Order: sequence, then C-alpha cells, then structure tokens
Amino acid sequence: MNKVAQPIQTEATPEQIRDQKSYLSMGLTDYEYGLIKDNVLHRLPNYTEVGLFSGMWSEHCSYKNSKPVLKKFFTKGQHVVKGPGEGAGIIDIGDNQGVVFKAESHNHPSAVEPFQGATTGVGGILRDIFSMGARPIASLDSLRFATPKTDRDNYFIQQIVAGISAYGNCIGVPTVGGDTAFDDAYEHNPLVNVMCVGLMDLDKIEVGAAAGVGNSIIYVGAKTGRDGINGASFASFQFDSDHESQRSAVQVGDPFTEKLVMEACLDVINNHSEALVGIQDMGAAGLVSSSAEMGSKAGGNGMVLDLDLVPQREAGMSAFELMLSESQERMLLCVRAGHEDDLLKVFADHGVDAVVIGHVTEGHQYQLLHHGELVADVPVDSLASEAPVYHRQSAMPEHLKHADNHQFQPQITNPTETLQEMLGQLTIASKEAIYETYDTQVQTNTVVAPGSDAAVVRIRHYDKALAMTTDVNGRYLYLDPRIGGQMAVAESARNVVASGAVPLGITDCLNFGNPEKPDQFYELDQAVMGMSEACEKFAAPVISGNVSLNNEYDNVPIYPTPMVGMVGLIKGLDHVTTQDFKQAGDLVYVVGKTGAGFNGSQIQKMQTGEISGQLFDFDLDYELKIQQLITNAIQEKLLASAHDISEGGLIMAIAESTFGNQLGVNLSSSLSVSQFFSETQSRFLVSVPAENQAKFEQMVGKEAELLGAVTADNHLFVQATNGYFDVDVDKAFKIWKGALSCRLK
Amino acid sequence: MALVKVYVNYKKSILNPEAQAVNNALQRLGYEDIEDVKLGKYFELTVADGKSKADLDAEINEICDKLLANYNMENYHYEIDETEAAK
Amino acid sequence: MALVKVYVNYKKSILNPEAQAVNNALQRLGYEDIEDVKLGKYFELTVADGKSKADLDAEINEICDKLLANYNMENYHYEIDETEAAK
Amino acid sequence: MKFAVLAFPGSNCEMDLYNAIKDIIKEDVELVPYKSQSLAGFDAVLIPGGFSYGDYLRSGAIARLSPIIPALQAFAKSGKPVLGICNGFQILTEAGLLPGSLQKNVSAKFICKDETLVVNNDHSMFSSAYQQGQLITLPIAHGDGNYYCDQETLKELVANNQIVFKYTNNPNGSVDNIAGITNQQGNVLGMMPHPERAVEDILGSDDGKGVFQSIVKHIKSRGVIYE
Ligand SMILES: Nc1ncnc2c1ncn2[C@@H]1O[C@H](COP(=O)(O)OP(=O)(O)O)[C@@H](O)[C@H]1O
Ligand SMILES: [Mg+2]
Repeated sequence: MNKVAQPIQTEATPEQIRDQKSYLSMGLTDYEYGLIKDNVLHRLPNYTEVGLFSGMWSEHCSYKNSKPVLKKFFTKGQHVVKGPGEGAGIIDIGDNQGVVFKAESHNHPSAVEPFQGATTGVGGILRDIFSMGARPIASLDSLRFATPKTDRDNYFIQQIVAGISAYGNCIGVPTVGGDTAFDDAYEHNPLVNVMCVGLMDLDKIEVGAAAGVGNSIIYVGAKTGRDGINGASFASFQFDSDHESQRSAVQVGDPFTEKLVMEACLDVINNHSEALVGIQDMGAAGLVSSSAEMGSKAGGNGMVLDLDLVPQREAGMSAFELMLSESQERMLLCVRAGHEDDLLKVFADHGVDAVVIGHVTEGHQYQLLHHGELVADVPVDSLASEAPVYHRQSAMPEHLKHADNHQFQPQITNPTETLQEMLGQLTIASKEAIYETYDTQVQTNTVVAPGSDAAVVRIRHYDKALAMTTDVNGRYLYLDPRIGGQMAVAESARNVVASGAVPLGITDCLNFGNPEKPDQFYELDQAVMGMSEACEKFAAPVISGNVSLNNEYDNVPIYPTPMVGMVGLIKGLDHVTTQDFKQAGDLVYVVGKTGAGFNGSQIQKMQTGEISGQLFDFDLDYELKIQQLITNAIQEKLLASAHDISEGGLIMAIAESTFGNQLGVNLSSSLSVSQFFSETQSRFLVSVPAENQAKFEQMVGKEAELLGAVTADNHLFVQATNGYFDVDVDKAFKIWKGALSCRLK
Repeated sequence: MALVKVYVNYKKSILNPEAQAVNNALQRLGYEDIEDVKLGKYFELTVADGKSKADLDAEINEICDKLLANYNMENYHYEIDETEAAK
Repeated sequence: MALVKVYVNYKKSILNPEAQAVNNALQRLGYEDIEDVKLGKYFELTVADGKSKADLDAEINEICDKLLANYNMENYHYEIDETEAAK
Repeated sequence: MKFAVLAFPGSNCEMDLYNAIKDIIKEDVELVPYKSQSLAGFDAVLIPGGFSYGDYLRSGAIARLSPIIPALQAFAKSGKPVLGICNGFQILTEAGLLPGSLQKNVSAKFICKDETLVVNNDHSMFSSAYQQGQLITLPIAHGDGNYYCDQETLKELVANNQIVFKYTNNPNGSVDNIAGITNQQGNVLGMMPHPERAVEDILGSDDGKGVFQSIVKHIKSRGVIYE
C-alpha cells in the first residue's frame, strides 16, 4: 500500500517547457513566458524559474489585473501612517498609538476544504498584522453562502464557522463581529473574508524590506511541506505523477504554532529592533513571494538563499516545491549581520524554530542554491515590482443596460405576517448561531460584542475605543456597481457612527468575477470608483485590502461583493452606543428621509425570488449630513440607542432594537406599510430619553420623525398609514433568533 | 451484527499539528527512542445484520467518503469483525 | 524499529459527544442500520530498536498512563508490530 | 499579598487575569512562566484559560507535564489557594489536583456567552464574598467544558461541599450542572466560567470580582502573607 519513497517528479527541461508550453498549465501566458525569456532573462527559464514567475506573476501576488483599478482608491488622510502596499495599513490614533488593519479573502481554499480553508484564512491575516509590529486585538469575518438546502450545505457552513472559531479562539484574538448573508449567487463561490485589527506603538513600525549587503535572511516558524503548492497560481496544474497526493496539497492551520510565532515576533520587534531590518509573513507563493518582495522593496540589492537550509517536513522536496509551498505559520526576517545568534536565541526561548537561510548580496540578482547548485538566477525586481500589469477592457453588463427604472412594489396584505416572514430570512435573522462559537471577549477589551451595529473594543488604560464592522450588499452592486460600492462604504460608516465612533479608514476584499471579461471587469472598476467616492466623502481612506477574482462558475459570476471593513475611533468611552432600546418611555425617531428603496431589497428577493431593476437613488452628501447629525447627538449624549437601518428596512431595525432588553414599542408613522421595508440609505433608528427631546429635535430639525415611545410591555405595535404591525416581542424574537440556529444544528 | 473498525489517518504530506505536539511532549519527557508519532481516528461502527458483504463494503466506503474521512487530507481503511460484535 | 499501535477509547460508561454527533449525522443521512458509533484515538509510535520486550512494554504503558490516555475517561490497549516497521 | 499567574505556551488569558488583579483588585501580581520551578513568595496561584499546547491530544494534557507542575502540586498541598479557570481547570484535572475531567461540550461546539451561575457554597476561600444561593453572571468560552466524574466521585463532591458554582442553565452537559469544584481540602478551585472577564461594568458584568476578593480576604484574614 504505502510507497517506500515518493519518486521525485522529473522536471521538464527548459527546452521541453518551451516546446510543450508547459508554462501554460503553470499559469503563465504565452505573452508572459515570452517576456521572461526575451526581456528579463534573455535565455530559456528553467523549471524552478518558471515556477517562481508563475507564483509571483499570479493575480494573488502581483495584482496584475487589479493594480490599475486599485490606483483609483482614495488613500490619503492626515492620520494615515501607512497606506496600501505594506502587509497592512496603519492609522495614527494619538498617544503614539497606531491602529493597523487589513482583510484577506480565503474563498477558493475554503470552497475546497472548508475547515482548513477558513483556519488558514484567519492565520494568514493575523500574520499580516503582527508582521507590522502590531498586536492583533480583534478579528471580524464576512461570509457569503448560498441558502443552505441540504445537510451537506449546512455541514459546509458549519465547517467554515468551525474553522474560524478554532483558529481565532485558540490564538486568543477575539472575533468581535462580521456579517453573513445568504444568496444563491454564491452557490459555487462562497466567500470567506477575514479582517484583523491590531494595535501598535507608532515608534515600532516594521517594514517588509531586506536591505544591507551581508545582512542575513532568517526563516522562522513551521517547517515547509508540500502543502498548497498550487495555491497562488495554478489551480489545476499537475506537478506530480501521483494524483492522490496532488489532491492532498491542502494547507492545515496550526494556531498553536502561530501563537508562539506571534509572541516571538512581537518580542523581537519590540525588544530587539536594533537587530531587525525587515520582517514579512509568508503568504501566497510562500518563500518566493516573501523573499522577493522584501528584496525588491529594499531596492538596489540582491539576495541568495540556500534551500538546503530551509526546515523541511518532508524528504526530497524540489527547489520548486520549497519555494512555492504555502505551508502556514512561517515568517521571513532580514537581520543585521552579527545579530543573528541573538535573535535565534530569542526564537528558541519562545519555542520557535528559526534558521539563517541566506543573505543580502551586491547586485540585483535573486539566486537560489539547492544541493550546491545554482537553480535560479533572476533579477529580483522582475519577480516583484516589475511584474506585468494589464489594463483590461470594460463594458457595461447586459442586465444593466435595460434595467427597469420602476421600483418594485411589495405585496403586503397582512403586515404582521410579512414582518414575521422577514424575520425568518437567513440574511436578516440573528447570526448568534455563528458568533456564539467565537471567543468574543478574550483580551477583556470587548465593550460591544457581536449583536449590535459595529463591535467596540476599548483601548486599555485610555479613554478611547475602536469601533469596527464589515459590510457590503452584493445585491445593490449587482444592480449598480458604482452606487452599490458607495452604499457599501456608507453602510459601514453608518454602523461605526451608530456605535459612537468617527470613521478612520477602511480595508476591503474585492470579491469579483473574471477580470478578462469586460462586463465583469466593469463591475470591479465601477465598484472601486464608487467606494472611493464614498471614502473621500467620509474622510475614510483605504489603507489596505485584498483582491479575489475569478469567482465565477459556468460563466456566471458572483454578485460583485467588495467587502468593506471599517474602523472608527470613539473619543471617550461614554460615547459608546448600542442599538438596543434601553428604557420604557424613551422616544423613538427615525432619522433620515424614507423613499422607495425596493430594487435590490430583501423584500424584493423574498417576494419575487430575484433581484432586478434599477437600484434606488443614493446621495452621499445627504448620507454624510445624517451621519454627522447622529455623531453630534451621541457626543452631546442625547441618545439612548442608535441603530443603522439596512437590510429589511425600518421595521427590522425597530424589531431588532426591542430584542436586547426585551422591551416593546408603541409607534405610529406617516409611512405606508410598504415603506417600512424600504431600504433607503442614510437612515438611523434612535431612541431619546424624554428629557432630551427638545434639544434633540432642535438639533435634527426636519430630518427626524418622532414615531412614538419605548414601552415596558414587551409588545411591538407600529401603526402605518395603511395598516399596522402587531406582534409579541417574544414571538418575533424567537423567529429571528431561531431561523439560522435551526439550520446549523 | 457486524463490528466495523475504521481507521482514519492523515495523508503523508499533510501537517498533523496534534501528532507533532505529542511527539514533542514525549521528547521533552525523555522518551528519545520514540522516533515518530502518528495520530488518527479510530471508529467502531456497530451495523445491523442483513447486508451482503458487498453491500456492507459499499455502505462503509460511502460513509467513510461522505463523513468519517476528509478525502482532501485523510486516508482510511477498515476491518469487518463479525465475531467481536456477537459478544 | 518497532511500530506500536495504541488504541485509546472512551470507557463504556462515558457518553462521547463527538461519537454521538457522528451517529446523529449518519442517521440523518439515512444509514439506519448503523446502531452505534464509538470514536477513539489511534496512535502509531515508531520506536527505535534496542529495548527488550519487557522494557518496551513498560515504556509504552508509562507513555499511555502519563500522556496518551486519561484514566478517568479512557481505556487503552496496544499492539507491537515488528514486521510493519521494517518496511 | 501577591498572586502568581502561570503562563503556558498557548495560554491566552494570562494577561486578562494579570490586568484584573492589578487594575481592579489592586494587588501584586506576577506572570510565572511554565519553565519556572518555584512558586516561592506567592500567596495564591492562578492558572489562566487558553489553549495550552493548542489543547492538542486533550485539553491540559501536555501542559501538566511542564516543569512548573511539581511546584504547583507542592503549593496546593501546602493549603494555599490555587484557582484554575477554563483551561486552568482542565490542567488541574489532568494534573490530578482535582477529580474528574472535562469533555467536549455536548453540542460538540465551542460556546462563548454569558451564563447565570448559582453560588452553591459560599464558605470556600474562593466564594466567601458571595451569598449562598446568589445568582451571578459570568461568561463562558470553551469547547471542552463538560465536567464528568463517576457517581461515586460526585457523591463525595456533594458530601464534602466541593461544588462551589453551578449553572442554572447547563450549557455544556456537565454532571450535576457543575461549573466549578474544589478539591477535598478546599484550597484548589477549578471553574469553567471566566471571572476575570467580569470585573468591570463596561465589559458587561463585575460579578466575577468576588472570586478574587474572596481569595484576598482569605489570605489577609489569615495574616500570613508571603513576601
Ligand atoms: N460571521 C459573523 N461573525 C461575527 N459576527 C457576525 C457575523 N455575522 C453577523 N455578525 C454580527 O451580527 C450582528 C448583526 O449583523 P448585521 O446584520 O450584518 O448587522 P448590520 O446590518 O447592522 O451591519 C453584528 O453585530 C455583526 O457583527
Ligand atoms: Mg447595522
């Protein structure tokens, strides 16, 4: 049964690669191969070199299709310490403190192997944060699934959630929020995005650069195995005769090792900075990408690595495999010559393996030695900064060209029944079944755990806190990628504002289809423009992000889904605000005008089974104005609660606000029953203690409508112009809370 | 009744952090003659009588593929023990 | 080299939630002839040569008592397989 | 008085405990690494939650082989307070300092949420700040919190009044709703809920303070302070 020894695969010769065009199956195009041969090397690349280029020139490492688009992002701001380009971005929050955040997608690995795909997604984004010198203080997860129909579907979702839970809980970083939506647009391409937030002292910034001739390159962490070798570039490339083991190239997350690696790296950064030149995690395209990027970033030097020194979990690994393996929990450091032993000892004390595997050289060449032979010799910039960039064609998708400009009209005969049906929709229903499996409190700074708008994490020993959220509604983007992109940023800002914060900046995961198809590229391009406009409006620059393309199946892409992860600053713990009504007698207002926001809404989906028509209007200036009103009201301490109004509309916001403290409401309004389900943007539901009424009304003027008051009787009653909603809060709560947990049992 | 013993193990190239942790602990405890540790799962399924050997094989393979083993990462094998079950 | 196969199982009286979950899943999937599921751990220790059988037995028992099994909840047994290891 | 907080590779609540003692209880506290072999100078030892050694194999099984464990055993034997929380509880059972063991939750999932506990014994050195029968709210956060012991052991636990905290709404399948027990001498407590996460109103509850205040009261009332 067991083979005695794995035959080492026979590597194609440079001529065979050229003649058989085997670079195609490794992910390089004819054009790219030509560039390497004629413009970069002026000779035929060998097998290992083709591997290096295929990894480094993949979308994942080079952003070759998205770079021109990403340039459009608004990235400036006086508090931005580091914008896109490093492992993660940094924003100054005063007191010599920086908040560091970034998001990462692990859609494709999770689709293949849900549990491990999710764990390694969490592990990867954590490394991005601590490699900047920041301690991770919170994670958030943004998930998109098809509505589960079979046990298998349920199991798949459970495995994703279990993977996030297993990794985050073990390493001791609280998962404090996220968002989850269900739509069959994600049937073949579920989305698993994880965002991590870290905190650092600004005088301890590290960069991923390897400079200074003679300085050493140190490999830290887990041993290298044959895992995930096809990760970054070639989804279907066969590099081994043995198909069985090809399939097994799954990466397994080891949060325990990562915890040791994290503590050790933070120790080195904080206490041994004199020895450290640069540090970077090994992510996509493992060793080659981390080392080549570090070398290229430093500029002006080369690098040589001796692969025999790389710690290896398996025997007989080729240079190709060693360089492209995506084994987890590994870091790469550049260390000042003469300090190597000091640092190796620090790592040893933490129980972490670390070895010198090479050094920075004169010149510009990136050279690899294996078994004493030079197996690759390429200009370091050719791998990293000089990767090709493509300007793709853009064309409006068919479904946008003839979109009906009438808004959908909900059919409602019994408002209470429609409300109850809505409460049970998985996208609307409580996500407690998910976040209950996450440790939301470890580190004991979580002031607002999942269940309100944004999560709030305080900064210990300071009177300030961070609010954080992830949001995006792909349905809106499907109907209008530009305005939908604006709305994604606006919603995240509303969540942050409702929690008492002022937006600081965003990170993103751009989950889109195939950029080589003009209509799918159009969505990406337009979405980014829309997001960028909103970011500028809210003074919330993009400081980091991640791209996941080719989310299509049978030529049908997912909804364009640019996840927005926003962080805001709360300048005083007494500004922290949650969505729950606090006390009977408090007055309830809806702030912001309600229109007919039905195309792309939850009620359209629920009643017609599809999303269609032209997206409803949106005005960024009005949005900003309303958000500022809320911020002022919170800072003046006028509000008892604030909740942003999003999917499901005003009536959902009202119901959700009653759940936390089991209170009721008695409201009446100038809106029609249908309008209660409208998803018009730029609105909040707030409650105001009676003694603040005059002050509040003066502040908001005509932008708020007084609806009534919070009641103690645990009953929801809302009178609309043409009908009323009337339900026991307990009953509504049970439907809302039970819908997802029943599925995930 | 048949007793089916199913062994599920990680494939060779897959990292098994748990086995590694056990191995490290044994080394620290001074058991230096332990050269390698593998760790897998061991299931015992009690199956009602009435199926032919071929049908039983088919069922067990199906169960393993669907549920007990993760084909991305794990191998399995099993033994059918008819006598044990009688006990 | 000897290959030692160690089986660690829950004691009879103990309800194992994981085995229970597997059993429930099998029932839901329609495998109604599965009457019971037990789930334990299966270790393979590769041990360097040079110990007498008695010493090896002593060592393995010690390792199991100290680390591999929890006597409150678990039983273990093991087999020494000298031929396998030679391969 | 001075608390020791042990830190094992993979522990992740040691700073939470440290901060709770230092900032809220306002007593001396020091982290003690697992490699240390002495607990001299400490009045009480706290074993934090987390995933020591990844909780690989069984929760707490590998941690209990650490160099600090003999010192911990001696410390416990001397009658001074030892409190293990969550993973700390698991380590104490694996180390034989508390009876029984902690199995996977019946749901087979990790659970993080607030639970209401009833104080079942307000005489212990960990619970004297509470009233008998008092209801308190503490968060739980564990995958293996399902306390198991055989019937005979349970009888002893009850007879000796070793069950200090019980769940009012059993979240994990624990025998007899047990959330926390002491050893027979009463100086070693293991509990799954996290009192250190409930020491400030802004974090949702300060019901957990009583556990630490009880220890301080115990030490100070004895007038024996090891410094
Ligand atoms: N996958 C998830 N992980 C953690 N928390 C989640 C997840 N999905 C939703 N939540 C939490 O549930 C609450 C409601 O989420 P959501 O409906 O997306 O809020 P909103 O519409 O206000 O953005 C939030 O507190 C959110 O953080
Ligand atoms: Mg919200």
